[in-house]
Amino acid sequence: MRERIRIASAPFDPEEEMVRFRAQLADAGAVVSFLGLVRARNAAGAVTALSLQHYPGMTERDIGDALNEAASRWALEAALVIHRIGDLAPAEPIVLVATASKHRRAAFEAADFLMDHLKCRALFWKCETGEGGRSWIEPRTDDYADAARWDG
Amino acid sequence: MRERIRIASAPFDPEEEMVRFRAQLADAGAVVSFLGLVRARNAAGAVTALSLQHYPGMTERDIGDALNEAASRWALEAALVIHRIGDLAPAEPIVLVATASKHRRAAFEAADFLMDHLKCRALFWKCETGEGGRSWIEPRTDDYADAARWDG
Amino acid sequence: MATLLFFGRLGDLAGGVERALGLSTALSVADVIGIIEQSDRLLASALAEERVRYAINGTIVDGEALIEDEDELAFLPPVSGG
Amino acid sequence: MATLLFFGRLGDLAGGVERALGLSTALSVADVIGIIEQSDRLLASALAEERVRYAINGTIVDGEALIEDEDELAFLPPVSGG
Repeated sequence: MRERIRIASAPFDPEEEMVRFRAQLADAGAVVSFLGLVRARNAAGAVTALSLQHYPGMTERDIGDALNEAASRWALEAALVIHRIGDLAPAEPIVLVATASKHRRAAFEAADFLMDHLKCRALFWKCETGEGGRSWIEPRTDDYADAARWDG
Repeated sequence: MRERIRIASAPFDPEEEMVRFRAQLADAGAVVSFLGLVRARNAAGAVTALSLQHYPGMTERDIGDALNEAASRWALEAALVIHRIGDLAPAEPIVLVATASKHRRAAFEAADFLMDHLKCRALFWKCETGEGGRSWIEPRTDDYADAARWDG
Repeated sequence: MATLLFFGRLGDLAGGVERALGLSTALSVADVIGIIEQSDRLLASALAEERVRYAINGTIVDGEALIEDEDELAFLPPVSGG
Repeated sequence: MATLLFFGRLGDLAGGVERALGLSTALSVADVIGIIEQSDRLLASALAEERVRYAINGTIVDGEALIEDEDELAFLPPVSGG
């Protein structure tokens, strides 16, 4: 499986990244992408800024481990993870996951698995600023339940 | 939910379509896309061409019904279905499905549901030409089982 | 004239997707297959297969449904998209 | 010098992500938290919470693991990405 991990400290262009991701494919029949965007509202009201922190080195290794697990579970031709760090504004892309496989189920499930990992297991810390003040975000109960679906 | 159905008789650019799809979004946090590509090989060997037929009018109405069902099951901000007809070469895009929602599970599930519908319930007929000769394709047993996951 | 539409492999058997059929009276889908059988038993047998669905003017119907002049009757074999 | 790293809300409490700590001998993570407690009980209490994990030089460890001079000890509160 061809894989690429990128921790981006500046905005990235999702469609440009997808053109690049697709250019390397030889005989994929299915390409799934997930794009996460900063939402302009949370439960407490308007969100004006989001700040993302990571642990350089350890975060990348952990995502590499998740990609290895995906490769062992599904027949993937390629997988991509791009994750922003730093300060983000509403509507900006935070995360892009792409997977490619012969048949669609592998690509869907692997993208779903990788997103569950990024959402509540990968080493990122997310701080929201807005009407509700400034607060460090924790995954929702749903997010933990989603991630647990893949546990052995 | 904003929706768009396009039956394309000429090649389309998936990333250009995704730029357009994303431009209409107001407060989506999750965008899932599925892109299906013509595979260069099947079980019988090399595939040289694929030809897709639809029933103008009825095919679009049926896809519209599937989009309505998706909208009633999941909180979607927008959904897109583009499906090729006519003659296609290996590696060409056949189908693009995109969904947008606040949270990722709705976008993932709706895209998965729509693809299952397009794969074995929507009114398309697919003919492959290659080493194995010329043959009309039927969905795999897996495809029918996948589609049945959503039945009531 | 009514229009008959043959999709997928049925079009190969019929020698084309579309065929016109003059009707002096309303006929059931089964009657139409019976007429086709007189000239093309192979096609008629394929049309009568259980997995082939029928649509009149874009609505799925069963074999007893009636078609009249100006109607469009489509024979839909198993589909496959994506 | 060893390096202490405080991520997420722990960085707010510590007044910064990174802090240097001179070590004359190897100390356990629990010992380090004990040292911090002498000057900052609020931070030490946050570091000792069950949901906070520890990593030494990028590997997850428990509270009894030892850090030596030149090591990097990171305190990892609940994560959230995507």
